[in-house]
Amino acid sequence: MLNGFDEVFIMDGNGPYVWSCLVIFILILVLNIFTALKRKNKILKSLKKL
Amino acid sequence: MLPNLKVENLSSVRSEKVIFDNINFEVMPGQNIEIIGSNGSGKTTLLRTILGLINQDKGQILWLDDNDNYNKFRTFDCFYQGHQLGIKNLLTVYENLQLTKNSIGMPQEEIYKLLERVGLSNINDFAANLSVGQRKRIAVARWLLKEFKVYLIDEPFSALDDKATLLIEDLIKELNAKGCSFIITGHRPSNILASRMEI
Amino acid sequence: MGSPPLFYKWSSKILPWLSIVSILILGVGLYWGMFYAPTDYKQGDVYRILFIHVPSAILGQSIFMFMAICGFINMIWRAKISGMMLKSAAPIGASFTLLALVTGSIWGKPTWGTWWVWDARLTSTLILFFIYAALIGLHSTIEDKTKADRAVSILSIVGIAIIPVIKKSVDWWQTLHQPSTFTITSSPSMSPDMYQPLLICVIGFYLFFALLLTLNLRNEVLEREKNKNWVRQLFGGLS
Amino acid sequence: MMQSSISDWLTIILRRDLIIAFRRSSTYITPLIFFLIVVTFFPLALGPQESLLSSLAPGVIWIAALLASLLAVETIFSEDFRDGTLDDFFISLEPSFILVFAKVLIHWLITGLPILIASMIAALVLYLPFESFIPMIFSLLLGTSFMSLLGALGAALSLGRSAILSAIIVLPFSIPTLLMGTSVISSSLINQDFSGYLMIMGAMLAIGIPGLCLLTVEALLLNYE
Repeated sequence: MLNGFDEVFIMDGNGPYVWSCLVIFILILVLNIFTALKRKNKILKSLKKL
Repeated sequence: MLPNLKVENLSSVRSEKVIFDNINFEVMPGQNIEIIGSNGSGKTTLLRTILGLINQDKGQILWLDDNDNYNKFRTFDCFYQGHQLGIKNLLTVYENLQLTKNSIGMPQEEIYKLLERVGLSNINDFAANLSVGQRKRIAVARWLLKEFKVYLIDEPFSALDDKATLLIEDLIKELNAKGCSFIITGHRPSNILASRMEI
Repeated sequence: MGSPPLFYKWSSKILPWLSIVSILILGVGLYWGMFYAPTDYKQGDVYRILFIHVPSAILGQSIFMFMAICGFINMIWRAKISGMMLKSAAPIGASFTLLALVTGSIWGKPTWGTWWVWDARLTSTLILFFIYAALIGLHSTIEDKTKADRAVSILSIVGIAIIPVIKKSVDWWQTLHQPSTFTITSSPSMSPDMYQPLLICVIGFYLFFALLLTLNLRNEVLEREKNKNWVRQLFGGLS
Repeated sequence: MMQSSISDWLTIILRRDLIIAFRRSSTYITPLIFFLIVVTFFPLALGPQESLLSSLAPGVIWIAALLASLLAVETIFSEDFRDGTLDDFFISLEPSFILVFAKVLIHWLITGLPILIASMIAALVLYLPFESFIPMIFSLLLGTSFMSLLGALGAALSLGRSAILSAIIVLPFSIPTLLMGTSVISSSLINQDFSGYLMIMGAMLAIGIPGLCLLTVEALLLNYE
């Protein structure tokens, strides 16, 4: 059980590695969602013009 | 005498554009069909759909088989000559005729006879430096290698001088007499005996 | 589900639910894994990367299996929707495989001191990523979309046939050259309260894949059927 | 007389394409030269020490063979597609995947065989010991034929488009061949038994011939829609 903020953050020296993984994971997910939504808007805009 | 080929309300649509719509015709042995249409009107697509190279959207193509009933799958060979004529530039005139599927086991003099018949004398020239008319004569010579029930020829008369046009008309008449039927395409009606069809 | 308009209506109903459930489960799984899972006695806390690395590697492979099945259906029954599924699943599979590669190499740094380890599983994940890139590349070069779908489905069938061969040959290659080194495959001793969060993470990943696939598929359906009248009714009317 | 027409047609196709290939000599020279150039790059780049080169020899020979056999893959179908002879494959009553196999066989004769011959020179140049010449020949024999099959599928998928695309499509799938081929030579270097690897390559080839040819026919038909 990890408790206390510093224990969670530092994780005996390997903290940055774990958190960088989490950040990259969230980054890739958000990237996927963002491209999907951007494409949706582009399609809807072109549909409106039809 | 049953028709060799029956085409029933054939239609094909390509990306929202109607290529051709409910085409119906029958091909009796020895009888010709001429498909007249301007450039890009779907003549070649129609020929290739009949051959089965392209799938149609609606309608069906029925071929007569040995025990006189019709099914979708063709059971006899037919001859197709497209725009590119299937001629290899690196082969000589003689080789272009000899190295094809239909000339298996054919003696040499017979091939020479065929080449004279279509008016080709320069037997050993490479096909690369031949005029379009001469290349068409090689393609026409291939008609006579074997008798086919159905010939599908894409624009046989385009880019031809009068002598070559006469030659092709004679050949078509001769093969009609032997019971072979032709489906040809063109821009304007030619003067062979055929039932015309606009597309 | 088979016809695109049906799919579009059906998916607009389930989309909000799907997004809420997937975010929820993924959040719970990751939070549990990152904070409440016990520290591993051998690797310390760095093993928590496992909660992202293992699910994304599993997903990379199962998305390829999914694409091969769609490709097979597309080849046999020419179902347009399965072709669209194939195209929309490819980028998702590629990004999860990329995620697995990146987290795998980040995991390698603290444990072996090098960013990249030529370990059997990481190498076959890398090859899987190249195959995804080949599929996406092939699809983008062919203009006519239905033809592109059939080309990609042919390639995905070849892919699914050859991936087991690749995995096996990479394993043999691994034993031939470095039989001794510790490989990432033997994951740390999975005590139950480490295993449960991992399971939830995997479920969360699968749900997220379903969400992304639905989003991409809806775009694909709209784009390909944009001059069909059901699309015009849905959207044309608004203009 | 169905049977005779297939074997006659195959011989006609083989004769025709071999005549064309020998008329345009570059078709079988370029893979040969490309293979030898790639092989000579490695000693230039990594230094000519014998110990280093002989340990690298299996990998170098195999990488060069793979790339060289992919070089000429573009020409398998493109010429026939352009001048209309490919249509006969699909119009005739004979099964078209056997005819596609004939084209793959020709590509192998034009590129695979010269590579096999050139690999002897490469083995000499890279100080490969004599007793592993035979395993190398066998592994390249099986490997280059599988590469021709795979290359045919890549060429069919990217017909009329850029040739590089067929290489990018095919290379990830050639990794098992590369691994098996190099392990045949390297295990013959340390005179271990290499028959297992050869058997796997043979099995892949046996499954590949019908499977990949059928898929190549499907890929070719795509270009007719």
